Amino acid sequence: MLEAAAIIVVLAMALVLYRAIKGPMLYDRALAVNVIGTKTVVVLALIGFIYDRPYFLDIALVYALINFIATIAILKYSETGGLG
Amino acid sequence: MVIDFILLFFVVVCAVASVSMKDLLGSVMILGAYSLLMALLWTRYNSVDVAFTEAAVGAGITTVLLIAALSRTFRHEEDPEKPGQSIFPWLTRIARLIPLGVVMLTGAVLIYGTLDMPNFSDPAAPANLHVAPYYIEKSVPETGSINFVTAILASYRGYDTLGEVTVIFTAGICVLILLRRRFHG
Amino acid sequence: MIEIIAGKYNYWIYISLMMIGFYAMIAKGNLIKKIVGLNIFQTAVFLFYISMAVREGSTAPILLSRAHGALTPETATYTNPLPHVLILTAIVVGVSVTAVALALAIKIYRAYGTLDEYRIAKLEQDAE
Amino acid sequence: MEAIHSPLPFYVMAVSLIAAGLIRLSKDRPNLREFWTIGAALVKFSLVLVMLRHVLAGQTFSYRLLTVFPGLDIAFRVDPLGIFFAVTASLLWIITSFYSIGYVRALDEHAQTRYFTAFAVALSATMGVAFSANLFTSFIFYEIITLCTFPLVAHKETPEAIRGARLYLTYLLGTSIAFQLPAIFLTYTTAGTLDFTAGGILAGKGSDTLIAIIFVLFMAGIAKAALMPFHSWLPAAMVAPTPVSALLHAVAVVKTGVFMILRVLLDIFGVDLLGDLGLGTALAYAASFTIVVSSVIALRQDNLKARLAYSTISQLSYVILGAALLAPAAVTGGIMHIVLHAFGKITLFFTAGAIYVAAHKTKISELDGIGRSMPFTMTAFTIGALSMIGVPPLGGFLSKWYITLGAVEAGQFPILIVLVVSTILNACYFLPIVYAAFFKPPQVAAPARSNPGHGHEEEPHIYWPWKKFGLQEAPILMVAALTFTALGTILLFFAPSGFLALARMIVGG
Amino acid sequence: MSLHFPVLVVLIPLFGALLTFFAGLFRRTWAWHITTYATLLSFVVSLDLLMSVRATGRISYWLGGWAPPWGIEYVVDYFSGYILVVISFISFMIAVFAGPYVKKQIGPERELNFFVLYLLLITGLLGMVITGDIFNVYVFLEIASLSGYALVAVGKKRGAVVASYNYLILGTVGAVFVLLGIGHLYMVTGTLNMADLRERLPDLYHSRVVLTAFVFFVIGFGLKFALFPLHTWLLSAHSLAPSAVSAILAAAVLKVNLYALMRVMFTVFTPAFVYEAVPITEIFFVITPIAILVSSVMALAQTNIKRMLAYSSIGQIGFIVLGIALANETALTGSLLHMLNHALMKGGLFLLAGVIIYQTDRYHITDWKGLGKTMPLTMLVFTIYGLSMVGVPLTAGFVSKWYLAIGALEAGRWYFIPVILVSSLLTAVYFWRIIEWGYFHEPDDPEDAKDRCHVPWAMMIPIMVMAFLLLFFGVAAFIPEGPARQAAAMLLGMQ
Amino acid sequence: MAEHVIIKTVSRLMIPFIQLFSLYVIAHGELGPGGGFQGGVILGASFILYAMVFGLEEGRKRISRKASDFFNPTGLFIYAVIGIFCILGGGRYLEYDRLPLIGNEILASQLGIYGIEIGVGITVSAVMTTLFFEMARRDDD
Repeated sequence: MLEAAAIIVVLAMALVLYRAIKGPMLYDRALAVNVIGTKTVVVLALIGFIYDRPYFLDIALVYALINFIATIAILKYSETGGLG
Repeated sequence: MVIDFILLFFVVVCAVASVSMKDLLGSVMILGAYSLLMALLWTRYNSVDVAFTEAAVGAGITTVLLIAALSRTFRHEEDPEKPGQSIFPWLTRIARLIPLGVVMLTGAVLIYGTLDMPNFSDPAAPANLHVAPYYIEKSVPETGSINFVTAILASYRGYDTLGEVTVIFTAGICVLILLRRRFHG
Repeated sequence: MIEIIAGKYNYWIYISLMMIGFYAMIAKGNLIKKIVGLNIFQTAVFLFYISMAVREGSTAPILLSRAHGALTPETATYTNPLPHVLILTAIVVGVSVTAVALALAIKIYRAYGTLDEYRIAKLEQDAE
Repeated sequence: MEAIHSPLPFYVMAVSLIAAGLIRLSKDRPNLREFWTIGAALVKFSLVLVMLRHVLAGQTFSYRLLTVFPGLDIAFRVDPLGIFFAVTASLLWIITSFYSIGYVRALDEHAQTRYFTAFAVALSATMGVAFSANLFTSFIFYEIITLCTFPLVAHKETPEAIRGARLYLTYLLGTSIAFQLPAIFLTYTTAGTLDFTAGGILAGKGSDTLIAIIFVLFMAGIAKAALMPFHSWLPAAMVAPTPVSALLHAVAVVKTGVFMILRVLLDIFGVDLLGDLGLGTALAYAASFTIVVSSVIALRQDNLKARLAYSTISQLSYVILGAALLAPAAVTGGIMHIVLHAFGKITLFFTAGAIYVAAHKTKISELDGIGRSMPFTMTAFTIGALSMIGVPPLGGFLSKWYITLGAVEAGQFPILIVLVVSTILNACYFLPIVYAAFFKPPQVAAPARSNPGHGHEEEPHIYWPWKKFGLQEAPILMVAALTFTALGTILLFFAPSGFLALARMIVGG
Repeated sequence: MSLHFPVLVVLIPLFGALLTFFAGLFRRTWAWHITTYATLLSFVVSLDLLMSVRATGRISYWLGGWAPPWGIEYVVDYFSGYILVVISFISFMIAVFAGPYVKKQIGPERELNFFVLYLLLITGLLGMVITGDIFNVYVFLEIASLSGYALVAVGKKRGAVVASYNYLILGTVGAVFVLLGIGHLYMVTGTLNMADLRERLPDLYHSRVVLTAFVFFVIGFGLKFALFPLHTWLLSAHSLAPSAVSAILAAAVLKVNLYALMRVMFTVFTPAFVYEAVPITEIFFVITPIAILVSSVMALAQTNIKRMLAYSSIGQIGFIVLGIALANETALTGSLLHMLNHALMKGGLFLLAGVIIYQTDRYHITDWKGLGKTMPLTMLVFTIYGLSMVGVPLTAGFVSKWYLAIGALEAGRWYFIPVILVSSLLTAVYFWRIIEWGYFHEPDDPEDAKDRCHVPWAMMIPIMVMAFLLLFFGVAAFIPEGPARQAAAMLLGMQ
Repeated sequence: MAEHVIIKTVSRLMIPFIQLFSLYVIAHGELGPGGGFQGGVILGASFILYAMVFGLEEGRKRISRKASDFFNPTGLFIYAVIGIFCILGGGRYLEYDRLPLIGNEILASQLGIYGIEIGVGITVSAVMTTLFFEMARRDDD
């Protein structure tokens, strides 16, 4: 059951992945990559449940954090042309 | 199992897209996604510590650093300029093929080597038999760490880790000597 | 034949990733693109190591619980931790190399105003 | 033969090396510097004489300086052949030193310190070759000679001099690295040793082909012997100042070449081995070819020094010819030719230098009637030339006589024809000069090209007395030197016993 | 304490680097002194290690107290002891030189980080040499490589950065190939310890995985030490780096990577495998003569001194590899001696080039007119180095070539002798050219070079010491020959 | 990004938690995934986030150049010195069991591991911060 859910989420990733590659605009890509990140968090959580290892939630947390930072970096660069 | 296949497929797609994209920012972003997916894959393969690191480093720090570099250089890949009108155009054309040849050759060697490898996820693979079981059996009594990876990293092969930290420190100094202009003190 | 392909599917993927990255490293003219290729190239090797450690029906190399026989854990239960350790080190090395390469790229751009290999070579030739 | 372990040969070699250092240090005090040169020459010669006495008494000296690695030593040994060469070279060094001082002071040459330093080092290395106990040691000193004579050849630093010097270096260094070193190497791997041993070390080791290859490599590698086709460096080296040509390119350097060839023939291959393989005959014909061809070329040279150079090439091959005939008399003749040619040719070069210093003439066509203004010089020239031709009672006759005897002994009658032809050719290129100098009227055309600032009136530090006799001779130091060697040439005919005794010892084993 | 010498030899430069950095926060001028003392200490320790190896045999040090193959092991044997001494000595010499050089040529604001990186480079190199664990090689390889890249990039000309970038890309390819090789070996043996690998591998020599691993080791390290067709990065990197860096790159970094390959070839694999099971020697027999000859000819065509030296390095590496391929004790001894000699010669030559550039700022040998008069000592020393490069007897260069030639003959491959000779001749030509420019041409402006500045003794002394050693080892060749022969015998399994 | 109030507020709220989390990761290395390196990266990332959101100038006020420079080698130093202590305690280099003044071998070993994890964390976070600050800096600074 959980496995099926995981597969579906991963499959859904294909849609955003298409957007991420195709573009055409920067914001399409930024959003798509961000969505990939969030989906990854979900899949991680699911895998953690499947394997019955709670540690996976730690990783999911890191993903969420890092995804946030990366997105900020992308947006800041696209808006101001720099990171400083 | 199915998830693995899909993820592997995605990873390859991301790699191709990231390499072939003209917009460098897009390329970097896809590279970030590539790292995330790779980390996901590694979680599937039970290597939680590596996935943890790859998520933090590959998807996070590397992306930020790449963007930082982009912000100080140029966002788009320039069109490959024709390197002058050669007298022998076919020669330049062949020269262009050399990298492809090298890559193919490397791939061929790898494939040749892989043919004799134990199958993927084979429990009897020699890699898992000789040294590894010792760590799993002994790390808790000998080091007190229940995370075997940490036990090896910090204790059995602690010296490698010292080297690893030295590498990081070296990288820091390298960037300082390259980019910093004014110095205090 | 089928057996070989199916039995080692992971290795084929890592080989193709490596070839993609390697190609970008040596064939692409843009210096940042080379670094992107370098990352893919390195990650491919990491995938190789991680795949090597996988053992059917095993779990992450963290002791399930202390009660579970703290002194002699069942070795087949856990994935081989050694390649993980090696790759942790290798990832750190990878990010270090990337950082230095990026710093160099920044310096090159500052000196030449371009990141294209052929243009830089041409500028160097003109300068001689 | 009794062997004495003594560092004496090393000291003989080192004397001029130390002198070179002292010369370098006293570069600001010309007189002191010249004192070192003369002093070293005298000390060296007396040390050589000391050893000569022992050698004549049937003793040899040996001394091992150091071992580079097992099997490769730097070692000295004094045997009759070595002392023979050493006596010749060290005796002539004394004379040349005086002559050099006259020459460089008269012309007010630049870089005199470098000149004398290099000269002293060259002499050290020559002694080193003479006293080497094995091929490795002799090779090292052989190379040192090449390197330290380069500054002497390039002395003038004109583009022409540099070009000549570069050619010189290319030939000598090139052949020795390309041919001699492999030959030594192959000898080492074949025979397992490099020590000079009477009777040879290669006999019975290795196949005939291998030995023939080694032989060819040696002959090509010792380019200092100027065997054709490796002779072009010698005319090129004539850009050097004349004393250099006189001592080095008539005595030290070229004789080092033929000396090495003798060493290799006698002590590496051995007479028997060469005879068995027919290599001696082949070498004899190669030498004959060189003798005739270079004589013909010499005929066509108008530059005096170039003519002398080609004559040298031809005469060197006499030594090789003598040795290559393998008959005892011929070998004796060849060895004797080392000293006899040395005296004759150095006289000729001295006169050429004297003419240059006194009259600034280098071309033969300008020498008409010069015998009147420079009677001493030209008389010496005549003596030297006649000795070269082989007219008794001059030294040159002796060696030719022995070689002829040897040729008959060896049954090589074609060689006799070569000797006759060569003698005629020698006469053809020397006698016209003598004739022109004494019997043609002096040229009225432009007086000698005088180098500005080099007029002898302004030369305070050299004794130049000829003016008052209405002569235009070179400084007295130079004339004295050339007179001395000319007399030596005559003397050697009448009293060759010391050298002949040594030569007999060498041949006798 | 001497029990811990194996690890201390690596830790001393590491602590030196840290100390330099901390001290630099307060006083920058200490950097050079700390560097010099650290490398000196490291040299002394490695000398002691070599002595004790010769006295007692192989030394094994278990890091963390864990027995191999579970822990990491440091191994000092004849081979690593010998190379340790060579590397630490060269690094000490260059450290002494670097002080005044860096101050003027690199600038005081980068001085501190320069020395930190230099010490880290030495740490990496020594770590690579002494370790007995194959993955540990990779880690220290990367420390050395990273610091090497950055050190190249501090060169004065802007091209240095590009050279460094290309070096980085190809160097990383090499390092990743090495990592792949390690992975392949681990996959079939399950161990990373070299001694353990040596025991477990013979059963697997038929395996394609092992063969692939071997190929990747050769190519990976080959990229790092500029094996002939993989040498492209070397030319610009070595010629555009600051001279002190060029010196350490040519003298130490190339050698250590070559050492690593030899260690893998001879102590992880066995000579039997290397010489019989794989056609590697045949490949070397083809590429090394080409490398030697082509690089000599190319060196002849250069007028930039450092580029010329860089080309010559490729040929000299060819000599060393040739000795490995010849597969007998004499030739291998020659190779090992040539590693020492080339380290001394090329290190010294780059330093000399540094001195001349320091003084006159001239890179082209055609501009070196009359240096024999304006810088007599420098030119004299240069002549000694040139003679040794040519291989004139009584210099160290002769000894190693002699051994290689005898080795070639012992192996029945006499046709390498002409190769060695021709390259010596070409070397003679391109060095003689410089000596002639220096001694037999008048300087354009005699006062020109004298006026600029005075070369400090700290720069001249290392060069003179190394020149002296070249002469000394030329006449007393038995001193380095002893350890080298023992090492060669050990590698070939005779001891 | 002066006017992006949401981002600023969110960041200001999140950064302490990120840092806390990073400390958890460093300390938790023996028990679960993570360790000095990962924790260090996250700690570094929190500084990077701060600098990105509030500007480099502002970031440098919080983490001065001198401080980050000082911490670059500090972690490595701690790590290496722990090894030396092991030698002083009579063991091999990095043999934590022999850490002096502790007595209990397992405890010593665990403390040793903690010590080096902290060292790794310090160096990694400092270097990551340095890398970002040096790379993101404008050329005209």
